[in-house]
Amino acid sequence: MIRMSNIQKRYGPDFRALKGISLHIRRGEFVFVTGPSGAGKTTLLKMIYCEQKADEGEILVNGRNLSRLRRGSIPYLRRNIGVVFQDFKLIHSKSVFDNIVFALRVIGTPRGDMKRRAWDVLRRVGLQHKINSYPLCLSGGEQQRVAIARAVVNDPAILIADEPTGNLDAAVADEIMGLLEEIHVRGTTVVVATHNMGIVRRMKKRVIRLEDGRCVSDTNAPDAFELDEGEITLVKPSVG
Amino acid sequence: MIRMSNIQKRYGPDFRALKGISLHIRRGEFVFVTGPSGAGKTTLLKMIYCEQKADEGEILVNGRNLSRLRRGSIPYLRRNIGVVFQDFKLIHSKSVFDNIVFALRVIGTPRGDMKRRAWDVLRRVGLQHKINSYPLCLSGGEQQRVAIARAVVNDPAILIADEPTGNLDAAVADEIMGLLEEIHVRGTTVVVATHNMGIVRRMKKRVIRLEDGRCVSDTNAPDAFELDEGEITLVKPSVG
Amino acid sequence: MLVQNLSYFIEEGFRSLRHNRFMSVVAIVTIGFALMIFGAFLIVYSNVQQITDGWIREVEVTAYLREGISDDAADEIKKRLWENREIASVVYVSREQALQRFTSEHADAAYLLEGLTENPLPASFEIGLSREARNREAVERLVAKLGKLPELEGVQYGEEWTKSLLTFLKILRMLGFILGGLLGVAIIFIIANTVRLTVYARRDELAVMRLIGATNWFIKGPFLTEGLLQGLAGALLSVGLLLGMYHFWLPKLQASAGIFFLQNVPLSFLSVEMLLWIMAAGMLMGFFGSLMSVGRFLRV
Amino acid sequence: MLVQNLSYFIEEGFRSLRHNRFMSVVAIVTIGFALMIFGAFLIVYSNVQQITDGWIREVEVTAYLREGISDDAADEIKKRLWENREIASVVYVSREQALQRFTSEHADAAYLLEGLTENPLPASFEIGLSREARNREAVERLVAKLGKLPELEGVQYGEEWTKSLLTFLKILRMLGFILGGLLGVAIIFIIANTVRLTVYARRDELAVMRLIGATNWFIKGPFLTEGLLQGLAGALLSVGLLLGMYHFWLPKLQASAGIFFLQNVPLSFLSVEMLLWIMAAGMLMGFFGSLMSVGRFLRV
Ligand SMILES: Nc1ncnc2c1ncn2[C@@H]1O[C@H](COP(=O)(O)OP(=O)(O)OP(=O)(O)O)[C@@H](O)[C@H]1O
Ligand SMILES: Nc1ncnc2c1ncn2[C@@H]1O[C@H](COP(=O)(O)OP(=O)(O)OP(=O)(O)O)[C@@H](O)[C@H]1O
Ligand SMILES: [Mg+2]
Ligand SMILES: [Mg+2]
Repeated sequence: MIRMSNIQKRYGPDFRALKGISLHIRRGEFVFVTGPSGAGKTTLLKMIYCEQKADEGEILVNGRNLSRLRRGSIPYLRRNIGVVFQDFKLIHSKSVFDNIVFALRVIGTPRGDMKRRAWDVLRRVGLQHKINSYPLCLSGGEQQRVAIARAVVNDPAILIADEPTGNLDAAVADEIMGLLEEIHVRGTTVVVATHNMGIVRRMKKRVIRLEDGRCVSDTNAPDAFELDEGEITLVKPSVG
Repeated sequence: MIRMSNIQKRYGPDFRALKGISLHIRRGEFVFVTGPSGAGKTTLLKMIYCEQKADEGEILVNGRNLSRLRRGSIPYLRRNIGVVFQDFKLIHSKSVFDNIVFALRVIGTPRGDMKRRAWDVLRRVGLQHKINSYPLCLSGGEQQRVAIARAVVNDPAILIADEPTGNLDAAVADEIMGLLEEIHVRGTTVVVATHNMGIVRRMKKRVIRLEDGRCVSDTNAPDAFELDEGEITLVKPSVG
Repeated sequence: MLVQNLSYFIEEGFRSLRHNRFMSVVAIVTIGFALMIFGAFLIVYSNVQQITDGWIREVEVTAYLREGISDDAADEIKKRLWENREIASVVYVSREQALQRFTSEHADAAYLLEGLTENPLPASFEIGLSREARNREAVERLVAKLGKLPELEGVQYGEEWTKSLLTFLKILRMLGFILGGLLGVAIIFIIANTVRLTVYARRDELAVMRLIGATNWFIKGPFLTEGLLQGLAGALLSVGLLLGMYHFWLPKLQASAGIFFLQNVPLSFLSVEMLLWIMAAGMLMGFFGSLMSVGRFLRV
Repeated sequence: MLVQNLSYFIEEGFRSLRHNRFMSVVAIVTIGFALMIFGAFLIVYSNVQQITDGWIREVEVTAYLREGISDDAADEIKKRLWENREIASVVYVSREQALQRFTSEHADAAYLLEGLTENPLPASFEIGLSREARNREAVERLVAKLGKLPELEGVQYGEEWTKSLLTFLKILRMLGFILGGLLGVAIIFIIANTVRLTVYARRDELAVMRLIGATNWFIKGPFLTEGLLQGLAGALLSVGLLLGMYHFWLPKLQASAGIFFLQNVPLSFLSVEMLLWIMAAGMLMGFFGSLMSVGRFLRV
């Protein structure tokens, strides 16, 4: 589904954010991307939905070579990719409902369907009561959940979530991860960048670790991380 | 330092975000505010630096009654309060350095001092190499650290941090908490809203827990939280 | 699908206007004032045109015949004159008729002619101009053409003041053209730029929409309708302002005789056609202002 | 402290102009075109004024005396006339002088007078106007005043065309005033609104600054210098445009004789004083546009 080979990304003349990343994420996989602040996680994700172009190397997404993609085709690529942006990127002048609906409108959903699906997804993230609010009138966590709802509402083939639980308490975060898991089970390829090692450990998925623009580990064994981050934690299955 | 009595806050006619909050935070205290998403943490903090006015009840900050504060005096109140906003609120058209310097300029720091202090604080949050970047060219975690640097640069009497580690990995988060602790030791009153129970437990400070606009607990015993959040965690002192 | 999108564009354009009220009002007022200037200019221009056209209509060309040309020969010339498109009427005034006219027009000075032995007045053609020729250029062209005929001794149009007036009107007309042209260009820029600034204020949203997978035209749609609506609203405002001033302010101004004693000069308003043109112009400029601007922020 | 702030305001104003390049350019172009319109209008207005003033200067008032007033009595009247501020010179033309002049001016028509038994011409005063009175209103006022003197039979100013011209010029002047006034108001709005939109585009930053504890005037400072600079840059642009057109485009336009054969009409440019006024106006409007706007976003 997503294949990168030796991706290099420069910001400015002498700063390299990605220093030769090669990886392969198969259709239907669920992958975490972790690493310290500034490691290049967001940059890596931006490559996938073409917000940034690689300076070197090739990316194939859903069979398309992104470096050869015409600008006009980018929107059609993005329609298959739901993105939860790290800074949410909600449209401030639209209500929560209209934000969600916009993502549906973009793909040409019929009017009747739009309403039903928007309601549905907002109920899933626990925000049905905020449907007519504007993003700036929501708490940080609520905004984040709207961003998540918008990303998943049109059943994308790929779901990218950049730090989707940074503003959520553990209980809601678990619910959200449950939602992602469910979408994953329905066949969506999911890529989640996060710092929340608790979640990473509990989910027991493939983990790609970036450090300073390089891929330092790529493993399916969550046990490998038990001793990092200067904190020892005993994990039990979620009760909620 | 901060005293609230029976604070009520309405958003719109039929939504109450705070339902009678009374609390007292003494000079030099270090307090965590926790609670689920949408509980009213941010709203509570906004009261302190006067971004929102209470509909009922009284707030005294540093001896001043905020409900009687003239609009023209608000800036002078805020100069004693450093705030790390949940959404950072960096000035996008200014470089990292200018963002920090702006906070110093506001209080009339002499030119020479400004430079030194800005450098100093950026080094503390590990961003000296990003000094000339613009906020939109920073990673989420880097932006968050700039926001923290800006809040602490002018040694405020009160430091308010709203989810200051939501975009930081555990290692950097610990460093930041160390920084806050250090500022606290120098005499600053610190109020931190966070979802990160790991940090709350490790810091062993007073914790105020909000739920649905009400203060449901206020305690100095971190053990009381060991069983909440649907996760059992054994806490050891930080190694880093 | 197309219908759904179109109705979305229109709905959304209106919604956005309402949502960004401060900005909309500021933009519409700017556009309104810009178009008002143009409208006011057109009113002034067309009124000056009208007044001077009245005068020009009175201009009559008199062509004096050389001495010794018989009435028959004159008839021949008259026919030739008639062939000019600019000429609507030709009246032959013989020497005798000229003398008669002089004596009857200057009855009180009749004694001046009492002692005359010979008729000093030449024969002439009084030439009326056709509707199309009632302007400065055509008159001058005709006069120049007539001046070349050997049978004619001299061509005179109106009195001396007519010449000065015609020159002056030419200058005035040229200046009007220049001013009008500059105004037009400036107003296109002003309106387009105003719309650009309103788009600029929302550049972030444009980028977000593109990141969500909206095609450029889908993003542009509502902005185009919004630009169009702003232009239309501005045009309506300008027409309202002009009408208001024309009906309420101008009469008062004319009545305050102390400054301008012009109570009796009727100034006409813009024609309905012109008003429709102004609307169309406002809408077009708003539309294209948006069009040029939105693309700029869709480079993500 | 004050000096430090002031230098910060200025530095910051410049920095912001540079940083928000698209917006600055759009705003400056808008302001430039708005002021250009005004400048062009002033040029047209002052040139028309100049041309017509030349004509007015030639206006001479002739007052005819009633029959039977002796030369001595006329001398008395002359002295009284002299007392009018509007009158710069009075020349008495007796009946004999009038006749002499007529015969010499109309030498070819001398035979007209050959048989005369009596001099038909009246005596008159030829009245030259003082500099201040060389305008339409003063002339009409003077004529009205003279008309009331019983010793005078009739007052005539210039020839017939002068009257038409004066009326026309009055209308033109009034229309110019109206247009100029509207232009002025509209341009103030346009410039202020443009600056408002540039502030609006950065409303978020204003709120942030206030949340950090900046006082309102400290936040406003850089925006005010920026508005001022935008206004100044716009004014410079407008002057540049006007000068450019005046020197490069107007000659070409005048040379393309086909349309307007006006090669020889010299049009003067704006005076240096006027140019300075335009600069000042641009700066002021930019400044106040900012001032009115920034406050709106400081309600946090
Ligand atoms: N648009 C940009 N221009 C210049 N530098 C950039 C830009 N975006 C990111 N960077 C830099 O690239 C590096 C990697 O950024 P990235 O956002 O990928 O980090 P990240 O792993 O997502 O970090 P975080 O966990 O803090 O979000 C950072 O040092 C950042 O400053
Ligand atoms: N400006 C506003 N207008 C209307 N409602 C608001 C506004 N700000 C916050 N709210 C509502 O008030 C409630 C409390 O918001 P607040 O931001 O205080 O929550 P929070 O505890 O900070 O949550 P989080 O952890 O998600 O940041 C939320 O339900 C939110 O939707
Ligand atoms: Mg990131
Ligand atoms: Mg919050």
